[in-house]
Amino acid sequence: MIKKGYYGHWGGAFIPEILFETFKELNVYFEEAKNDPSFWEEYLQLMSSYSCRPTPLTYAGNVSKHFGGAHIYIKREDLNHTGAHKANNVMGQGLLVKRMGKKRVIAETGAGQHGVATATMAAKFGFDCTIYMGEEDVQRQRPNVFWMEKMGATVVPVTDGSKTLKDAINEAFRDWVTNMDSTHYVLGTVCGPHPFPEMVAWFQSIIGIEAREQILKAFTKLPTRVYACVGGGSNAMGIFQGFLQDEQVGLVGVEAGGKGLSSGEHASRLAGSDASPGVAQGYKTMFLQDSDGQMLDTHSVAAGLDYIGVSPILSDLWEKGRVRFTAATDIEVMEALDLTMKKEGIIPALESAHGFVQAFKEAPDLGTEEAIVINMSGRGDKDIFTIANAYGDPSWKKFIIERAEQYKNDKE
Amino acid sequence: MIKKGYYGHWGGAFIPEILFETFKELNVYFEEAKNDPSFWEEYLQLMSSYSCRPTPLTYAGNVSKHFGGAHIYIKREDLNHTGAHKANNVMGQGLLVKRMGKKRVIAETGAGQHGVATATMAAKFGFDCTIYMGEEDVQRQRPNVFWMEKMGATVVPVTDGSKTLKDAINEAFRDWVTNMDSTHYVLGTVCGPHPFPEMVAWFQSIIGIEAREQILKAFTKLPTRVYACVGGGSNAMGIFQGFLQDEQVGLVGVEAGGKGLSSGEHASRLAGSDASPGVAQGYKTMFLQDSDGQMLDTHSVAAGLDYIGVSPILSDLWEKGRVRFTAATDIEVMEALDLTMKKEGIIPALESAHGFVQAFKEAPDLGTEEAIVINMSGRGDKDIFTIANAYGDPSWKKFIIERAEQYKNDKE
Amino acid sequence: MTTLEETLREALTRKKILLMTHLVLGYPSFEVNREVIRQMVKNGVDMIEMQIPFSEPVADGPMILKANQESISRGVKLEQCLEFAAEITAEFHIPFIFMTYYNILYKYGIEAFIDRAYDINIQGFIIPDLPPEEGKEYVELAKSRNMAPIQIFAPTSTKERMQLLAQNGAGFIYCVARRGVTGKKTDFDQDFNEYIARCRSATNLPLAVGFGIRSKKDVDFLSGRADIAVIGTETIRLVDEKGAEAVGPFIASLR
Amino acid sequence: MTTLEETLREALTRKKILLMTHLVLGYPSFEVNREVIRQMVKNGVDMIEMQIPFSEPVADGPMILKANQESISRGVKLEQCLEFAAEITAEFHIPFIFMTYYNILYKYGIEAFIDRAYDINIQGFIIPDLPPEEGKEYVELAKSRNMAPIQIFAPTSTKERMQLLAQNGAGFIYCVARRGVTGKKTDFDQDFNEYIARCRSATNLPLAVGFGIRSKKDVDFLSGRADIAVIGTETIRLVDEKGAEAVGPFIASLR
Ligand SMILES: Cc1ncc(COP(=O)(O)O)c(C=O)c1O
Ligand SMILES: Cc1ncc(COP(=O)(O)O)c(C=O)c1O
Repeated sequence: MIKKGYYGHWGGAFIPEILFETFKELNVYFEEAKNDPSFWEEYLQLMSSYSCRPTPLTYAGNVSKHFGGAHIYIKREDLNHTGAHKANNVMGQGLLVKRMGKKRVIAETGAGQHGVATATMAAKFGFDCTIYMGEEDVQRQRPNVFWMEKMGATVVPVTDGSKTLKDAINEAFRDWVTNMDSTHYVLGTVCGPHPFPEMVAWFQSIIGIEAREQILKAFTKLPTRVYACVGGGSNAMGIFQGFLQDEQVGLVGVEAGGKGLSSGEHASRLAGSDASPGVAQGYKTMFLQDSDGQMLDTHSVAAGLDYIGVSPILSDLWEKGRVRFTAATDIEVMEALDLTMKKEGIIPALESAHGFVQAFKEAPDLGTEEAIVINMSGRGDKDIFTIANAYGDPSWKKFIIERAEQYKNDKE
Repeated sequence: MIKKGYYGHWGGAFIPEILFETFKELNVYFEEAKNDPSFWEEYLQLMSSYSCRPTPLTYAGNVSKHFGGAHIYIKREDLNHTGAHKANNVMGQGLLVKRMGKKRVIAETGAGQHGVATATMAAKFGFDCTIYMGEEDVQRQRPNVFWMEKMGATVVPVTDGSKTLKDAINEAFRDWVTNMDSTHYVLGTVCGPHPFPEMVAWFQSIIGIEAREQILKAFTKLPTRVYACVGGGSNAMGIFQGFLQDEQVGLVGVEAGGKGLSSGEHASRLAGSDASPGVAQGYKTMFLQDSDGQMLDTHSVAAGLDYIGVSPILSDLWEKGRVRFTAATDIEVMEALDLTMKKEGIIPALESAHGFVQAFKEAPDLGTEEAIVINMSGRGDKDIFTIANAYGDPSWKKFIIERAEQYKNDKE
Repeated sequence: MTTLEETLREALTRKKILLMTHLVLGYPSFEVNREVIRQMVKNGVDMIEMQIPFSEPVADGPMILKANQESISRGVKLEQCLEFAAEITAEFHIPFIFMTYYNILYKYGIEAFIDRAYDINIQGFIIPDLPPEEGKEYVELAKSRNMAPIQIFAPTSTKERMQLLAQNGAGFIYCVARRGVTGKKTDFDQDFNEYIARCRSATNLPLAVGFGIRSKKDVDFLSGRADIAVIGTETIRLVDEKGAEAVGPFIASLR
Repeated sequence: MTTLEETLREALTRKKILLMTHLVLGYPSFEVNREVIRQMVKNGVDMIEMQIPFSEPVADGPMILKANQESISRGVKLEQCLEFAAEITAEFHIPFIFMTYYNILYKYGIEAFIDRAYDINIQGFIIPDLPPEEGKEYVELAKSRNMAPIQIFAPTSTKERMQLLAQNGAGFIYCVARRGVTGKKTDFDQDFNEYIARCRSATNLPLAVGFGIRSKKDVDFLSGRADIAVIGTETIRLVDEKGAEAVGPFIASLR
């Protein structure tokens, strides 16, 4: 009984009736695009000329030596235009929107990366653009808000619920059910109603296709394990797809452990035991919810992982044992970030650093004839306010205070 | 009478005696590297695996249409690791330092990009690292300071003179004459005493080599003109080198026009008439100096262009008429930046935006069968404080003021 | 024919148009809910949809969204809602239906939930995020207990789609008057007439029209076109602004 | 032999070691410069290097750097420096030399500058950023007027390099005592002895040693090893801290 858009018993399309035709149309266009080789050609052409694909696979020699086990390779999605893997999905959907002839896009954003990517795509394609962003995330990721606005997007802070990603998604749906004729909702991760999980996974598969080729070239054999952080799961699905067929390659998804799996303040759906099957935001997956089915507040230092649900495709791969899930705490993340900056001159996004944590934990136990790959989903520049905060950097604080004084005086 | 390190009558190596042997050694290693094909191989390998080379050439269809003249292509140095062309130079010098067996690097930085790139390189190669940065630039580019420190570098604010790039260079020299045995000075632009101009130009030539190939592939013929901003001149020299032999390709360097060429507050050496031949910071070029030979204060909204001198190679190409120089004012820069963000979803660094200004001015007068290339030397993320300032963005100000309050309360 | 449909058809023999009202359980409190329901019933409301709050009410606009979230954040639990519903259906003798999102049923267990609702004497369900493709089990279970899995028509629904929905539905059809979420005004224009005609031609079930109905003028307009006018957000706004006592006069003014 | 070398050789017949002092023209003012020079000459200084300020004094440490920049920012012009120098050389009858950076000469015109210095009765030049490879014209022009294009030896200079420098130089050789810029202390150790021996073996010109010489102890150490001890930063610090009057006693204390 496998219905379309289901992965095992996860997925589906739990959409309000008003969107039925919109989804029908979307499915038709998506199927058409998938079956049209020229679409993927155009996508590759766009990604290699507007973004920087293929993104490199960097050998992290210093941390490899530091841990003394497996050779650590880093897939550099941070070098994409706009600084994260989000560009892959967004540009792909942009091409689809062009096909559909729609003129407006909307999106939710957590870390702001997907919002920036969507605003960028909208500028490039000439679409109107509205971005929904939880008010708490607007605070955490202010620079991204600034850039979205500068690229012509309207950013709407969402003040409902927990004021984070899930609420932004709800709000985007509310916009969509009003404006579906003109508007495409550019969902940012491999979640939501069918065909979104399949579509986003397809666009992100470019990561894994490249990574598999690159590691074979650089290391002459397949990696023992591949690590990726998991918010909604798009960057993880992106790289995992390159290795799903290779049964000998372990796939490890790393969720936000927040203040610890037993603290109640985390966003671990599959690594912890706080989640249970549910249906929300249009799809069925493992959700962090209470016994009534009300969604819980989640926590992570990384806004992009701070989410109640997870890709139905990943829930299926988890259930089948193909992908192993672990969690990294906020504190571990800051440590891994520090080490990576100091040893490799690379600044992972706080989200991405979750993957680094687990890779660093496991690398020492692997042999030097083995390799592992970490998917670095994005760069950490965007996180300066959070990171400087977390380190309590005094000169940063001083700088901000001085700047504020200046602004206050300007006003008077 | 062409001496080594001279371009026409510009260049030379006006170095204190204490550095004579250091430069002799550097010249030997550099010549050796230049003549060793495996060095360039290693360089390309590093740049394609650690950074994202070749960087793409993006067709800017929307602004092309907007101006209705030549097709505008953008060479995307912003997609380099650390976000600017500076990486090319720094990684090359890093390989050279490894060859020389030195264990410490120092650098000056203006916009902070070269500092970040050097700190990154030092982390990657395991070198100690000290960065000199004018105090005014520390203010203008605080986020970059934060990242340099996080990557393990020591950032020394320079409080002498005009507290900008030139003073940072002086201070770096002072460090070098003290520690030349252990230390290499990673000069950030195509200036300074021989062999630096030649060396930096060599490493940056990778931009032009790629760009020429790419435009021929994308447009099937050579561009009519190539535009680049000119601070010290490294990104400009980088791309120009790809087209120097093609006499039909016009090369246009764009300097910082600041508040206008007649305002006295600018940094235009070759475009304006305020500069005259001089010798400082180890080389002979056109300097912004008074009639006594004292260097003037310069001004630009872009810290990386805010410099008294210019590459001796460019002074020569200017004198020979091979490169044309113009200036872009601060105001024009903000306009070009705005247009580029809104139309293309691309955020040029304030420095790079100078090149866009001139290209935008000239594109309408060219035919639609022609193409022009702009070298986008870096991305504008680093400039958020300056750009938000320049736009007087109220929500940004509010955000900073709130953050400051938070920090103040933390303290109490 | 479900009991619900029978009851409605019977009422329609007496009235030109029926009124269905809406409230969010636990918002602002069960006491206020109780008073509001009393005023509604007393002033001639024919049917009430009680919304069980859900943390992610995607189909609802700001007003009902806030009601959902405040109810939950004040600690209202599903069990309390069910107990309150039982108390209400015992006291008032008009049809009551549950409106909620699918996860509330799913998490409780679909069959268990339907059985519980049956025991409480609930007549049907409106689940806006459960299209029939995903809700086969729910539709069958509800129908097997002679309860109504009420389906929703939208202005974007084709006639074929409406027919399929109608086959899955029972009780009545909830016709969403316009695009968008609850709580905004609706302009009833020519497009609407065509839409309602399409609805009629696709099903014999009674038609309820909701989204944006606020005044006697709206109800009058629907009279003769639809069978049931649904008052949603407006009463919540009224209670927020003027208290439960204002509901009676408002309802009385509608017909 | 240049006049400068002759004068120094003559003095060396009377004294075991000569003293050269340094000041930055216009810092803190020409009046103070004048008083400082008076005190220096009165207390037996044998030669004075007058630094013409330059905005980018790369070879100088913080103290002299600051003096350069303050002099300029107070509006001191090259012409004033030259006029002041003319006044000084007329009044005091010891050798004066100009220390500055190459751009000052280059911008003025090298020949014009040397001619002007000649007219002023300046005996030589120290230009720390002008190696002989770059300074051929300067070396030739100075020598042709019997003025000394003083060359600099550094601890990093090889014997061959020193020989080449010496061939280009005249007057005396300025031996930089250690790595680094002006103004820091120098440890005179075994390495230094070897260095000075290397300097001696490379040239017959008198040897001046500068960088970090601050006390009688330093001067005593140099006595017998070098011909001239150069006091640089120390007098600037003294004037800053205690005023021009303190210079005389300090100089007197050195020998
Ligand atoms: C850099 C980065 N990594 C990871 C994520 C998490 O999303 P996903 O799990 O879909 O890759 C985000 C989301 O915003 C992100 O910005
Ligand atoms: C982004 C960027 N562009 C341009 C420049 C100017 O340097 P150059 O003229 O050497 O390319 C800088 C210098 O910091 C820079 O950061």
